[in-house]
Amino acid sequence: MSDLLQLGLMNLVSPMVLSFALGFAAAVARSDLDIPEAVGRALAIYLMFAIGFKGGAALAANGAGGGVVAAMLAALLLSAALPFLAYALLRALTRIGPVDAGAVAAHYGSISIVTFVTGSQFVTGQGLGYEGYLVAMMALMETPAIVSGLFLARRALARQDGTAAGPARKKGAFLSPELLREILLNASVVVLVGGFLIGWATGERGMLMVKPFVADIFNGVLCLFLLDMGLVAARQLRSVKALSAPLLAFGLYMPLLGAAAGLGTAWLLGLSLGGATLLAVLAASASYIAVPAAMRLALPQANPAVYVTLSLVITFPFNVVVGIPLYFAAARALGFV
Amino acid sequence: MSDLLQLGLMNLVSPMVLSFALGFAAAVARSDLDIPEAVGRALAIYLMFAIGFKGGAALAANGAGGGVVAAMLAALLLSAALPFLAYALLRALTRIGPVDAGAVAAHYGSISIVTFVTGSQFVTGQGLGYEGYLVAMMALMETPAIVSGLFLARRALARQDGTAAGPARKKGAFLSPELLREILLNASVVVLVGGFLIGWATGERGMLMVKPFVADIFNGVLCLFLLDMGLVAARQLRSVKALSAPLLAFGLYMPLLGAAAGLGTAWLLGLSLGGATLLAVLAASASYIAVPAAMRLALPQANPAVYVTLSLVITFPFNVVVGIPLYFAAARALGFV
Amino acid sequence: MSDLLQLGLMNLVSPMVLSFALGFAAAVARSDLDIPEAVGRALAIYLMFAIGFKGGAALAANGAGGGVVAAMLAALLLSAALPFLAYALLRALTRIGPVDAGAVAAHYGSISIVTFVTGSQFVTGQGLGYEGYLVAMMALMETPAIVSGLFLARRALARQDGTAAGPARKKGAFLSPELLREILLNASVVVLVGGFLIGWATGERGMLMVKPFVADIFNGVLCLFLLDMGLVAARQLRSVKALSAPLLAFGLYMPLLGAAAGLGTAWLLGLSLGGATLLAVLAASASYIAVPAAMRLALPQANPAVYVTLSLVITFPFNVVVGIPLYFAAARALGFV
Amino acid sequence: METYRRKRVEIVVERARAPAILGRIRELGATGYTLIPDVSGQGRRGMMGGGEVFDTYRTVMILVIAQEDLARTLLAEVHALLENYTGIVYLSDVEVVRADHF
Amino acid sequence: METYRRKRVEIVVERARAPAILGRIRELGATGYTLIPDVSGQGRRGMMGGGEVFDTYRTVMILVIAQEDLARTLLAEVHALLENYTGIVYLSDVEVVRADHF
Amino acid sequence: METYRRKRVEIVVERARAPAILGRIRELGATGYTLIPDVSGQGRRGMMGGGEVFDTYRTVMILVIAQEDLARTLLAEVHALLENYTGIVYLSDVEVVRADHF
Ligand SMILES: Nc1ncnc2c1ncn2[C@@H]1O[C@H](COP(=O)(O)O)[C@@H](O)[C@H]1O
Ligand SMILES: Nc1ncnc2c1ncn2[C@@H]1O[C@H](COP(=O)(O)O)[C@@H](O)[C@H]1O
Ligand SMILES: Nc1ncnc2c1ncn2[C@@H]1O[C@H](COP(=O)(O)O)[C@@H](O)[C@H]1O
Ligand code: NA
Ligand code: NA
Ligand code: NA
Repeated sequence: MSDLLQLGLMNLVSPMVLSFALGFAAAVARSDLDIPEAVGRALAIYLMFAIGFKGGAALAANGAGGGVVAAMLAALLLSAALPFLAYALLRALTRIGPVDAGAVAAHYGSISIVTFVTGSQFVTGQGLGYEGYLVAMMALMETPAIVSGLFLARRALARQDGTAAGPARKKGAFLSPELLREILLNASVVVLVGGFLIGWATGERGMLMVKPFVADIFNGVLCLFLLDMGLVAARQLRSVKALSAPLLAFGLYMPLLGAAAGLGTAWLLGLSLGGATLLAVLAASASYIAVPAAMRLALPQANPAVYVTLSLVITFPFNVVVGIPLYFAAARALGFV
Repeated sequence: MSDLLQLGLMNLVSPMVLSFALGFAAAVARSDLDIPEAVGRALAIYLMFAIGFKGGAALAANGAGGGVVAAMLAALLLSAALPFLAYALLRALTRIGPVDAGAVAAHYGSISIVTFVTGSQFVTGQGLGYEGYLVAMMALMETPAIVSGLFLARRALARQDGTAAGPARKKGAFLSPELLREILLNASVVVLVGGFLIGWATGERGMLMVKPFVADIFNGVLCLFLLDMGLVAARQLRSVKALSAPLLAFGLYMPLLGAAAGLGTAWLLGLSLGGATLLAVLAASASYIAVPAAMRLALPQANPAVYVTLSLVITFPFNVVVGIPLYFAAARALGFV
Repeated sequence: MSDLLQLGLMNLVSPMVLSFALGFAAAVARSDLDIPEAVGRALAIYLMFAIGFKGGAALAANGAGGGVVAAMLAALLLSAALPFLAYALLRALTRIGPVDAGAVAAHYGSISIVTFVTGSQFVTGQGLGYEGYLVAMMALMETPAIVSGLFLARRALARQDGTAAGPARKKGAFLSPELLREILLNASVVVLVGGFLIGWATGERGMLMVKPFVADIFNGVLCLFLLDMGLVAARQLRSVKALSAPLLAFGLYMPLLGAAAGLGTAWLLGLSLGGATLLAVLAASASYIAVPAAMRLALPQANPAVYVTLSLVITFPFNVVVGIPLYFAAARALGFV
Repeated sequence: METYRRKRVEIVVERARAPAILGRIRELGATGYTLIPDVSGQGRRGMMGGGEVFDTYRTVMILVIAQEDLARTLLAEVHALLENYTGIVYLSDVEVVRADHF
Repeated sequence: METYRRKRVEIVVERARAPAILGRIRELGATGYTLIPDVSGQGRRGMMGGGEVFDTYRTVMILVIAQEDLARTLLAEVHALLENYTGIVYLSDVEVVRADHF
Repeated sequence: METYRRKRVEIVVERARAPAILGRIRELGATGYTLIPDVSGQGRRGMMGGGEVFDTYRTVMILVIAQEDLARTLLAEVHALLENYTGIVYLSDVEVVRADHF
């Protein structure tokens, strides 16, 4: 236990987590501190490219091994399945309607790249490595959850009233081409997968060329980005009062359930300690960039103040501050090495 | 003397100072060169975070020592006192009114982070270190001057006419909550102090994680930022004609007086050669980011073309090009080691 | 031949070229991936400053030697002469009018900094160096071509109709002050030449201060920038249908002719293998930033969909993907060492 | 100089909905439109826009100059397209120089 | 489609003054406002805005659709709030679709 | 509060042409102008603006409040300056508070 505390403390007293806290505190105190939007977006692209590249290069260095295909399938399944659990819990334990529940469920099946990135720096900080293809798993986990969430919301809508209630409800329009493009070609998927493929293709030689950029300054850039995330999360706080207590609770226990599912999957896949921790982090994390964009297109009736706030203000800080060391400790206790 | 010349030359022929000159020359020649605003702001945040972090980490490494509290108090006093000197000189030797004089005085009591950063690179370039807590002194010096400047301007206004002349003049409104927040929570204070605390809390371990970002590329980023400052300063040149000769002269001798006060304080505090140089730089420098923003809120009658131009176009280049090596030479001549 | 293929492959499988491909593919697939404009501009300024600085520092390190003046003259001549060749070919083999032909010709006499930068990373990747003053040659090659292109277009216009047809056609207005400033003081010339001079003046000492910024992370930043260029080029694809087949062909053979002229000039100047390759790259490349801006001012009748598309969508990718290794192989085959 | 009366339609709408509206503007045959890419504001939905890294609350402003008939059709159609979305639309008078441009 | 007459109030003002004006707009009960975050321009005070790293000359544009009464009150109040500050305010006519939104 | 009738001239134009137009606005004696620095759009020339690294397609919007006479002169002159360039110009009515400011 004191070991767990120490881990948590070590995680807390890292420049990255403290930068998030700084941003959060600044926004709560209503400072005018502001990372320009264009720069925030560019930092996000950098982080996604760099984490993708490093994953691809690691894969090229260590070889794929037999388990890769299984891991990819597991990632797809995990992302597609978690929304069903989330939806059931939301409908049973909170009072939000089926549309909002479907939207929220999609967020929790999907993943948060920044949480993963923070987790990967924690794992590296423990002197551990992780399977390079975890980055590919992350990319694959972004989207199946969207399909599941939409399915759940629309099935409920179709049951509720026989008549159509929105343009997206017409027969065959379940996944419009517009939506499919949004889902499969959104910026984060493209940069992540692209960086991964480039890292894989160019391997060690490529890494040698770009290491100072994608690896050496990575932690520092992450600090600035988390500073921005802290600001953004705190400014979204005003919407928390729109959330009921059971909903807020969901934002805290759902990551734990997700992490458990992630650890189980990691066990089936035979991942390393670092890899298992990160798969738990992925399953525990909730999207707040890619999925909200898809939801505005596909489920405009759902309220963004609910799903963005829950994943950004409750679950994201929880994972970054408490979750990551906790999942790591759990993985270690479960015998992952 | 030839030694002083050589120091000045060494300072001049640094990529940082030459980048400032490049930007200045480009804008004077009316080139369309332009650093996008969003990027300029982000560079400023980076510089403040990095200098804060390095100061905090240095403090953690070398220990605080007994003098720290005294140094903090001295910083507050210096910043609060300099505006009285500036105000008296302005009223005696130039023809600007009390409101403008109060506003200008506030700028010269406060500090310019970029000047400090340039000075710290100069000091490091001399193979010297400086006390980590100088960064904390800098943060503390940003704001007392604002209060002093406002006090001076408003006392004069109150004397001039018994009746109220402006919304801020109502009883008890001397420091509105809005203004207090602007003063204490403006972006530069928050990032500087925040970076400092993070560097302090995470110490050597934190520095190890982010050194390539906050230390290695620092000089280069500073070049780009000074390029931008050169452009901005030269584009403000058009307002110089609004300034009288005595006012322009003030922009040159006031930094010298400030530096002298800074060196005196450094002597009382027993600072090192590097630390004394930087305290002189701080006292000599004039704000052109935080204080103007506060003045637009608190003294809207004061003319920004006067105070921004004086501190940005006259004093800032003077300090960067001539002042820094001069204050260093003076500190050395005075026996600081 | 298999050697050439291998070179091409090595060039292709670099993070830089693959990043360009990634951006191109993303935009073709209509992903919403987007590098914010402000950041794209800042990356361009960084690249120009860094390449300038490195060239200047290299010149300071290796000395200028006797050939520098000759090289500068050759650069001016090459840039001024190539548009005459381009114009003749365009008028003979395509159906575009004299105004569009003049505008296009100006682009091909001028240079593309990003192509040069990509080429210089290729050369360095081969373990070769190049003459530092090539950066100065690049800067000099930006503008003479504009004058030649305008001369050609306006001579044709003047022949066509005796009367004036546009504000710029008045006597003596051939190069208005406004246009001259645009040509000689555009951002890329200023940053490139400025960086070069700073690198030259501060030499090894300066390089020591900023190496992590201008050298170490350079390749990585170039990846992000080429990702952006890929996006921009592909989004300009829609205008390709406005171009006839002979015009598209021009975009492919003109770089070859330019490269040949560049290699010939390199032979006269006695350049190294790296230098000859890069001079070929310069001559082969076509501007898509500085020259279009000048053309909108000086030849507004010319159609930007023609000249931007040709240089950006046809010639730029051709040079980056195929041209660079080809010119290198040709230089080596011609006996450059 | 002789001028012609036209209408100006302005739309403030969340970015997710902009493509659909711009598509409709093109289909209805407007001669063009202008887009101000990043605005912020407050309405029934609360605060929108304002520099977040993510797009959920991004808002744009669209401006179309058109003949009265087209403008009124646009007003009605855009209003319909705003259901479930954050946005407003309104109309005003302008004078233009060239009748054939709008 | 039936429409209703409303007024459009536009304000160009230095950023330092914007919070006070937006506060007043909310207090007076406008149903919303739209803000264009970075404009530049020239007026009695000279050049404003234009991409500096510091905020002193930053300028924003604010747009409010409101009923005539409210719009005229706003015009007067904003005009008073502009004393000592850089800024202009003016009014024009618009037509809206839903009377209850504005 | 008493108000005065003025005209509002709006110009959407490619950036390369903006300096010439702003120069003319100053020469004609307008009391000021406001510039929205980055808009995008579509017209006869096709898509303009939209975040490229290069300036060729950049577009700005200019807004001038002026007395009717000046506004109409401006309309005509700007229209002439738009030849060979991408851009539109149009006019509308506004009310202002201070007659001497515009
Ligand atoms: N009365 C108004 N005046 C000006 N802009 C408004 C007004 N109401 C709403 N808006 C703008 O339209 C957006 C959407 O409004 P709403 O759909 O009511 O949330 C807001 O974010 C504002 O930018
Ligand atoms: N006549 C005008 N037409 C359009 N915008 C104006 C006009 N006068 C002033 N402005 C805008 O309002 C801001 C403040 O004006 P002023 O308070 O006169 O300095 C200027 O920076 C311009 O952006
Ligand atoms: N009918 C229109 N309504 C609104 N904006 C327009 C219209 N036509 C053109 N524009 C704008 O004016 C710019 C230039 O138009 P054009 O000169 O027709 O290519 C376009 O890029 C649009 O931003
Ligand atoms: Na998840
Ligand atoms: Na000072
Ligand atoms: Na060329």
